Amino acid sequence: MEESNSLLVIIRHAPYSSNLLREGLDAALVAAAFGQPVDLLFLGQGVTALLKEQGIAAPGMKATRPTMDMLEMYDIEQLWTSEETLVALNLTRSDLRDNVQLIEAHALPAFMKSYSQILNF
Amino acid sequence: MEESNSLLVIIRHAPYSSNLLREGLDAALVAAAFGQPVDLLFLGQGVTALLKEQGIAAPGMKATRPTMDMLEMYDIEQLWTSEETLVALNLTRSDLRDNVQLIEAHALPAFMKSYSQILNF
Amino acid sequence: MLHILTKGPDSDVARQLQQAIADDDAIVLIEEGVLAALDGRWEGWTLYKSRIYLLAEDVAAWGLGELIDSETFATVDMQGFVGLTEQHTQTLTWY
Amino acid sequence: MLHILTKGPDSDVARQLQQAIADDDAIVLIEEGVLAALDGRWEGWTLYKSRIYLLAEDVAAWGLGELIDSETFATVDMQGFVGLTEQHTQTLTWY
Amino acid sequence: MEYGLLVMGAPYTSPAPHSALRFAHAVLTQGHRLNGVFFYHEGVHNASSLMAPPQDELNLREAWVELHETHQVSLDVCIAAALRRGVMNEAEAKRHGKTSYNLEAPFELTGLGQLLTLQQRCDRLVTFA
Amino acid sequence: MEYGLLVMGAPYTSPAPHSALRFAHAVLTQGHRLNGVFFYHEGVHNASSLMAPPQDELNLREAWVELHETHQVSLDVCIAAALRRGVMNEAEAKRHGKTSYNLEAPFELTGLGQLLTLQQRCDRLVTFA
Repeated sequence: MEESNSLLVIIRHAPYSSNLLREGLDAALVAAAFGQPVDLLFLGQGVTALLKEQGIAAPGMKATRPTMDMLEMYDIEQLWTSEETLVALNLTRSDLRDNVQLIEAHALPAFMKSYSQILNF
Repeated sequence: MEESNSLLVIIRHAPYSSNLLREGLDAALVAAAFGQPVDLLFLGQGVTALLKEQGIAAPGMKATRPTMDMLEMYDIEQLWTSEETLVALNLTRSDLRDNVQLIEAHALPAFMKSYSQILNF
Repeated sequence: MLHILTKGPDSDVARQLQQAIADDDAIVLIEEGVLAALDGRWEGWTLYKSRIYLLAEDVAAWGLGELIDSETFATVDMQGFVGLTEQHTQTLTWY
Repeated sequence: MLHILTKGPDSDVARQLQQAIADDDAIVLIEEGVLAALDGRWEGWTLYKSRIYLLAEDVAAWGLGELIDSETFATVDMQGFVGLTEQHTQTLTWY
Repeated sequence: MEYGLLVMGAPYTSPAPHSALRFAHAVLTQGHRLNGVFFYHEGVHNASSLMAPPQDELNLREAWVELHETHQVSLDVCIAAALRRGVMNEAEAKRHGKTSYNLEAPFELTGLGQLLTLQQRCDRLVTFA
Repeated sequence: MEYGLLVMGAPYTSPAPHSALRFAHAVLTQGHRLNGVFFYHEGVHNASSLMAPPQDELNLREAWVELHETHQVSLDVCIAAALRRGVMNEAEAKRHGKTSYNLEAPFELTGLGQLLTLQQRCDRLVTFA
């Protein structure tokens, strides 16, 4: 991700708690459709979007899973979260989708600096 | 406050962080104008509305102080907060307006039960 | 009194709620509030676990269904939530 | 990187921010974020106090002007805030 | 029992209106009466007739209207909260010199007094925010 | 330097638009160029021409319009975020069979691509949310 226009989209909100997750994913998808290299970083409650079971929609609300599944089609294959995030919610790597990579504690600042652009949702 | 239609309005948001403080005070003022006995309880960041210095408006935003000052005109003279609230923000009683009364730790549940109606802002 | 908590256990509102719980009060966790089920250290569990209910539909929607041991948590569906509001003369939402 | 924190020190976003601070990053506290000035125990003060700035107009608006010792906190006005965004090639808002 | 609801979250931003709507239907299923819904704070956006969500998403306004038509639930919107957020009916639009408006019956613009009346008249007032 | 702003908070609900506006003026005072403001999420309500705050309060929409007129700052509103929240221009209103609308020039409905372009074109993109 050393390219000069690489974008990191940070998702910090849970699927049904606000529309921020959805609107963050939309920004990532549009960037990818424009050919911009995009990675996604899930922090805080945002990591619940990566739960294997995620996707059973709340009654009356649009499911998140179909959008999550669309990410691969747009070549957004790098989904990241941090060790601190999992510890805070008592989750383990095995609770999450297979294509999620873990950033070690204290490595987050350097990780973020490797992107030329960041959007924080 | 044993009257059967006494109302407690709880304010938990700071003056300029959202419109909830303002809209909570409006509800209290309307209730008082209708002759309903009303008390105000400030919890969490809401207590910053009681700071002596409060009222210098954020540039471009309406000041809170004039509304706070109107409370007395509507006979809302009982302004309450809790000891836990002050401790959490490192404030002391002397930082607050004169007409604020303190609820002791652990006395809050009984205090709240003495009202027949509550609105939580 | 029935307390409705809509935010996670780490939120400042979850701490405000704790000051307000009387001995005969109950608590329903809805929306983000169901995330408390992941946090065994949340004080609510030590202090009044027997009076806390999770809204089942939100547990499922938030993807927590298989992560938590349903034996150890009391859940209610929407009808059960209405039932709780019948039993308590007051409800108070913390958001 | 310049981090802009808009919520209080007790919020979950303040904890998220802490994971993300590099050694040469700075932090501006605006809106509710200025409440951190009341909380001496906030980890930010121990870890990187010399790189934290309070937005002066929000300190005044939130009524904190006389409560905090202006000698011990670095404040910036709006112009100074813009100056900080000039010095750092990236800014990131935590809300 | 008589129920009233206070809704303070906006559609497509907060889950509160969705929770409130599901709660409303459960109240009615249990045989209770739902007297009215009061929209305050950001909840006023539930009344906007200009809301146009994607077709695969619930239109919250229509869901409230259906609740009104099937169960005669009143839908009251705080006028002060609505006006400052850009929600107004035809009469208010005229008064403010606007040619457009975005609030129509069965939603009604009313004062906060209506919320207090609802709270006093109902056995239970439940807030979704 | 060239600046761009991303505004995601609604007027009279969040302090973000107020902070953004003050920041915008400071950017211009310092001699920088403010290229554009992009309104996303709840920020789309900044564009509503039906907003009618009390007279002693700043009308945020008018403040943005003045910024546009004095400094040629573009005011772009995400169309998807706007439509689901009830903010639309005359063309979208027609397309959705509505007779009213609440977004007019100088605000423009655009896609999210405009946000990414703004971020790439500017030296600094600052978010207020």
